[in-house]
Amino acid sequence: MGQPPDRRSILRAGGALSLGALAPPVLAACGGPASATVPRSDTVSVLNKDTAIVRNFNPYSPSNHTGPMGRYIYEPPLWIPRLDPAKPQPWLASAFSWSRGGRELTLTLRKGVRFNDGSPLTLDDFVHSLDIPLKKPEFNTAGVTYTDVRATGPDTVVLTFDKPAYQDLYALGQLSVVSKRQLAGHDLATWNNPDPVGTGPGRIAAFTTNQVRIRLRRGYWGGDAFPTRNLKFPSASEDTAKLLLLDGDLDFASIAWPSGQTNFVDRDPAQNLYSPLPSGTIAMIAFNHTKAPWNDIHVRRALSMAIDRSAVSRTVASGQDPANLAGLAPEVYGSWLLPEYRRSQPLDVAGARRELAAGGWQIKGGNLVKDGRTHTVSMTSIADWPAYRIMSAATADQLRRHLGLNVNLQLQVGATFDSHYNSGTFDIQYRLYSSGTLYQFYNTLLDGQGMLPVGKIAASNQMRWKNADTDRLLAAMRVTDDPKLIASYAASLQKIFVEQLPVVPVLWECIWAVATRRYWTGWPTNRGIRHYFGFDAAAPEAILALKGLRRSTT
Amino acid sequence: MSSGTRRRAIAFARRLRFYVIAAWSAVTLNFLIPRLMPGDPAQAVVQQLEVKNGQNLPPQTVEAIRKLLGGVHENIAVQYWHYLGNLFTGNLGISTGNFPTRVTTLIGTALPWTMLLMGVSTVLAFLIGTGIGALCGWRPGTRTDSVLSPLSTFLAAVPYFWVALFALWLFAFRLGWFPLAGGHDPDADPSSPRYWLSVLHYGLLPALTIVFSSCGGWLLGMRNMTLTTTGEDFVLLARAKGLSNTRVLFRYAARNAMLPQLTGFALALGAIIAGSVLTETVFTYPGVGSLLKQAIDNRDYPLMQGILLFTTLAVLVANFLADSVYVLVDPRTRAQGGDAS
Amino acid sequence: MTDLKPDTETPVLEAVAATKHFAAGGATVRAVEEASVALHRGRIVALVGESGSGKTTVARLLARMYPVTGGEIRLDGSPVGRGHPDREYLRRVQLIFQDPFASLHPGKTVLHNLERPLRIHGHVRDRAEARARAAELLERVSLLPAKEFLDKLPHQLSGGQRQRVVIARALAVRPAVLLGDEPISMLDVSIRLDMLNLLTKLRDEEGLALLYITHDIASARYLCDDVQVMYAGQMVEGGPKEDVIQRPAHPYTQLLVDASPDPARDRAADGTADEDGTTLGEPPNLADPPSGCRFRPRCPHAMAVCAEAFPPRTELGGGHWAHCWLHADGSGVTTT
Amino acid sequence: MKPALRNPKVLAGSAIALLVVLAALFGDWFSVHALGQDPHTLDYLVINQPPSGHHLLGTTGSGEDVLAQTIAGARGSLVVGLVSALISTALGILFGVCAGFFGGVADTVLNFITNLFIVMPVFALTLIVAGYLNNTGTMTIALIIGVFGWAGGARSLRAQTMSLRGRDHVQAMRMLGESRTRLVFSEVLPRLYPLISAMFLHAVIGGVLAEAGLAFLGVSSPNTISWGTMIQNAQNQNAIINGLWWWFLPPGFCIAALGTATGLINFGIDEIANPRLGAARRAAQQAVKAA
Repeated sequence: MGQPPDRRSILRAGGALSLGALAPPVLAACGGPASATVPRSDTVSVLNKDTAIVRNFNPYSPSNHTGPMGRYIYEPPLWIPRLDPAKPQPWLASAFSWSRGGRELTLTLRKGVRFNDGSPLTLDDFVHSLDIPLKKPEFNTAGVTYTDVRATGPDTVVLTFDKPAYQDLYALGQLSVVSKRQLAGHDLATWNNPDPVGTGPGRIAAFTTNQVRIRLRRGYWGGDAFPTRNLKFPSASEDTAKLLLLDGDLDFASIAWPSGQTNFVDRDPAQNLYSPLPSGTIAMIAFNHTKAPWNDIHVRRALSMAIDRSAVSRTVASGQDPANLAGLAPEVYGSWLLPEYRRSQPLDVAGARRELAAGGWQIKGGNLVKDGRTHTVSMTSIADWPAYRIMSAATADQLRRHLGLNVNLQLQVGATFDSHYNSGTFDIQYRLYSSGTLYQFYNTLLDGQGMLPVGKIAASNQMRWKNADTDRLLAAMRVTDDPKLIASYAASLQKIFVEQLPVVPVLWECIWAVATRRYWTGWPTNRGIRHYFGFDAAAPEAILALKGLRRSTT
Repeated sequence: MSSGTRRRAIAFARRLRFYVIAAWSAVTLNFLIPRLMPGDPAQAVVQQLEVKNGQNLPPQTVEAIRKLLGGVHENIAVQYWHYLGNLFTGNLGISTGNFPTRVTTLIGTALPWTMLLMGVSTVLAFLIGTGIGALCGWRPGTRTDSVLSPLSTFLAAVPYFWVALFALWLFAFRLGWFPLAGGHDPDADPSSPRYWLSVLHYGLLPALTIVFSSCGGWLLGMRNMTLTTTGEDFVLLARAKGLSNTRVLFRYAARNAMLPQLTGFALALGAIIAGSVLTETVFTYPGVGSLLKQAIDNRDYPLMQGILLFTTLAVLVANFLADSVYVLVDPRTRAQGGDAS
Repeated sequence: MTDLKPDTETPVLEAVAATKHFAAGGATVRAVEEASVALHRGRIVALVGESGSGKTTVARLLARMYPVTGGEIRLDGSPVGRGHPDREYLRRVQLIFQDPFASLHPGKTVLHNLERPLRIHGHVRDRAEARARAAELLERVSLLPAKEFLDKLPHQLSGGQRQRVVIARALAVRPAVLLGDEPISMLDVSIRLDMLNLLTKLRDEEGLALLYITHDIASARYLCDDVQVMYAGQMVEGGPKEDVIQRPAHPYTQLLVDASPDPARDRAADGTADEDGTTLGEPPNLADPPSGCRFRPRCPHAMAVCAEAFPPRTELGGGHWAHCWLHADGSGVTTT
Repeated sequence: MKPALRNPKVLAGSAIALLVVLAALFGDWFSVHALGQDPHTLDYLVINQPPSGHHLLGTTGSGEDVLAQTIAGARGSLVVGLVSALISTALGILFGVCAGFFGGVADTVLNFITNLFIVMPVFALTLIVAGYLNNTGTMTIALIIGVFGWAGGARSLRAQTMSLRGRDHVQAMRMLGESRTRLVFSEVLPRLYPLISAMFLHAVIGGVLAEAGLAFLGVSSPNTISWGTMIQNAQNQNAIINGLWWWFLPPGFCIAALGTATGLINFGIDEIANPRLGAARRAAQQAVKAA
């Protein structure tokens, strides 16, 4: 099993074999610009998971495959820290403040910021960037909710909202600030923006379909304290990335590697690192609340109690531990989480049977029966990710073992799976869920206002949860910035979540960090993570994480 | 012979007519397929982004993406008219998976890689397979023939990608003789010889797997054709006349057996793009096959449509050329005029 | 279209100025031009010509395997349609193919081959009857003992036996006309005479009308009552056999008779002269035939007028006629 | 049939094919009762186990028994192969024999459609249509493979039918008053059986391979076990890189074995039908020639 230990030396020998004696003279011959190639030891090499990338740096493209490198070019007005998304931080806006009861937001433009083409970031650029999603709603890929943008001073902009929008700052962490001059005359619906101009520290140094090099410039507003000026982003599939990591061609990748401990870390424990990072995402059972028996709290509770979460957790990679009752990851929502909900739901078969009995349910022939009506249990899960296949099967198996419930598990490819979710044409689904701030977490999942009937494609509350208390709490939370009030609403929402179980949280989902310390140290791990890195990070996080790296001394 | 020329011209015109109608049918089919199929590119993009970010998107973002990539709501006839107009101006639309990149740009970037890898290996497989096949068919039952022919049957039945994966595991992963993925050394400067050497190095393993898997088919085809041809009177006659074996083989038997092989070759050349999906997926090669795979994964309908159209037209053109050569070369077609449709 | 036939009764089957053009790859092959032939009860007409002269096409036109391009086919004096023949027509007219090896399904027994026509035309009701009738048919074509042959497969039979089966199969329909397309040419020389005698028997005993197509003047002379000669799709001469063979009026007939190894005339100098006519020269390309008389390029007597028009029919007396400008002048009947 | 079974190639091929058919028919029963393994059970406590006494071919990354899965995969693969082959052969006969026999306008239209499908990039089309249809079931995939895969066979059949139609024995039966339908079924089709059976066998393995290819590219029915989905799962869960050869090798070998079996049977039939070379093969080549 695994790789032979001498693989690297063989690889080198193979390379020498195939390129033969030609290679050295060739290298010598083309000294000039080609040899400007930066040595590997002076480059931070980060995986880009897209295998075929296109020179497309259009910041409004919902689907550009430029992956992590875009983070070093475009920057947002605000930084929404992944580990505390409810506390937005200044970024290109050096300050922000609410007025008119949350209907107006004043942003102060940071001074002394220059684009990577040398021109200064002006208020005009800033207003233009904020205005694009209003002028062209189809480019509102950041999801902003304000209705007006207005410059009110030499360095201040006021955003106007229809409703109190204290909870809508998240979008300002997704918006890219662009150069008005560079965008002028281009149709954003057809323009690739191959040489992007942004306020970030990076500039495209070389582009091929399977690798992008970024050069960090001097004079970046956030300071020059980078460990190196050279970044490269090789594109590779996850499988290939593992080999590149073993060969030391990659420093960092954000990929799941179920056998990473034995196949990677154990091979060189001093240098190699494989760590799950908390992400605030849960793997859960989602119910269709328009359908019996899922609209019965007793059934949902019984299901939740009959699952031995630690058994399910053992089937997947380490780090995917049992989720707590509130579904709120402590690393992300720690300050809101009520202490009594920190624990996970233990296996309680007797309790589950009591719940079923309380609801008048019986299990006959593997199906749920009440008042002479038989309900089969069919659960769908996503076929695209192997881990979900295993997790959902293990969860179904738990229900069979402990309740004698036959769960008919069907796998669906992602698009089908999601489209059933969105239109509410499912029974129960085993899926992942995660969304921004605590408010967004509950709002996207449970907001009953404007709930769409089954058959319509919904972008939120796809489970069709209708609960007056939930709606009232979410509405109240939207219109206040009083921390005490918000905390009390959050507590009430958690209580509803735990007691009414609109979903059954099962496990935490993780972001995986695989890194080698051969050239650089200071990678984010689950012990002492400060900033995310790589594919999953927002621009400020990526830049800060890069600054946190140190040259390896080994 | 003026009547011969005329007849040939008529045969030519008939073929041309077939290919024009075929091209129109392909173009129309290409227009209809996505419109008959269920699917929502916006949904696909949303899902892709959610996976990438590990987060559900805010409803406003989802709305924006729907607006950006959502379907056209014109009358289907109007759509068809626009579609044809766009085709004539070389506009295949904008990829939703790589918004806002033009489909033509994407195909244009990927095409040279596919042509290089698949073209070279198809030609190699054809030459090797046909050569060995002619020898096997000429002397059926010899040791070479009795080993190679059943082996080819076996090889034709092994899933190609399985062989390729195995080769990748053995030669690239275990032995490290070849790179694992890609089309060239990413650190090499495209103008340097080192770059071109790396192109060779990166392309070698995929090319070898294609040659390995596909030359069996050529071998069997040529073997059987040669076998059939050598039984025909003119070859027996040539042998009876005492012509040397090699002369008979190359001047008479192989030459006549080649004609169907050549048609097959034209079909194979035309099918290069379609056939590249598996190879390029296994080797993460930056060609049209990978692009098609990516398009399917992303439900990138304009890109799928563009590649399908391009592929079909490539096959049509290859076949038309092969047919045209055929009309000129084959005495039978010349005599009868043949019918292409 | 008047006929000076010795027999004035209406022909059973008749082709009147039948023309057939085939389209092939943009060209038109003029296979048969205004050919007429009449078949009478109890008479055998031989249609003689080299390969590619159109005789097989004439037979197939008569069998209505394909429609005429011009002219018409008449059954019992009335014109027939252009479509595929109905069963009524097929019951009257049967065609025997040249190759007995190919005209029997290799996987079907003799009985099956005979049973199908009997059933199709409602001549039998059950299997037992079919078997009995099939045996009778085999006896009629002298395939004895008939019972033994019924269950054989074609490949167990010799060529002569197969051709007898083929004839028996045609007879099963109870036709009035048999069209034999070179029925003996693929057979061994030793049994050809038997077959000719069989055909004679069918004419004499059953009063069948027979068209006998051949390239072999000798067998025509042996078998038939009348002879018609075709060249390159055109009828060039016809009449009672002795008149035509002894006193050929058309240069082509002369050539044909001269080349034929005829023991009666003791001129078998070149016994190898065969159907491909190595001694007769090359037939013309029917996709681009010579104007006027198509024999013109090979004719030793060719004149200017020969290129202008096809010669009209000249009656030479006693039912003997020819299409040749040499004789057209003599008769004084000239039409263009 | 007797001479066919005396041919060693046919014998070997039939034996393998029979084994696959038996696995498809009784595999589930065999796995559960003889091996004590249910191919659908995910025993998540024994993941990625190499072959052992309990799991003869080891387990997958989801804890499924590889041997039981391989046996179950026979059904999934064979069903796709057979259904797609039935569809494509039926369409091939319909288009090829009708065009070849009836000629005229029917031939012009049918042959045009046939030629159109021949020059279409079939695999890409199959892939794209299957891709559009998202969560495709096994039958849909078989249907798509069959619907896009008939044209080559139709072309051979048309050529062969045209040649048969012109044969004297067919013409002779026609001259006897035999109806055209009966001519097709009793004179023409029986003589096409060697070609049709060769086509069918070829289509079966073609369908199995196409299904495997589609599965590898991620277009498959995620709830069905077939050799294709086994390879896809193995690939998805990095079986190769992790050295899990027991998971990855068996399904590929099975496909190859089935393919070789059909190849051997075809070879044998050829040898019997025509000592020099099978009529079917020749017809196929003439069809190519005629193009």
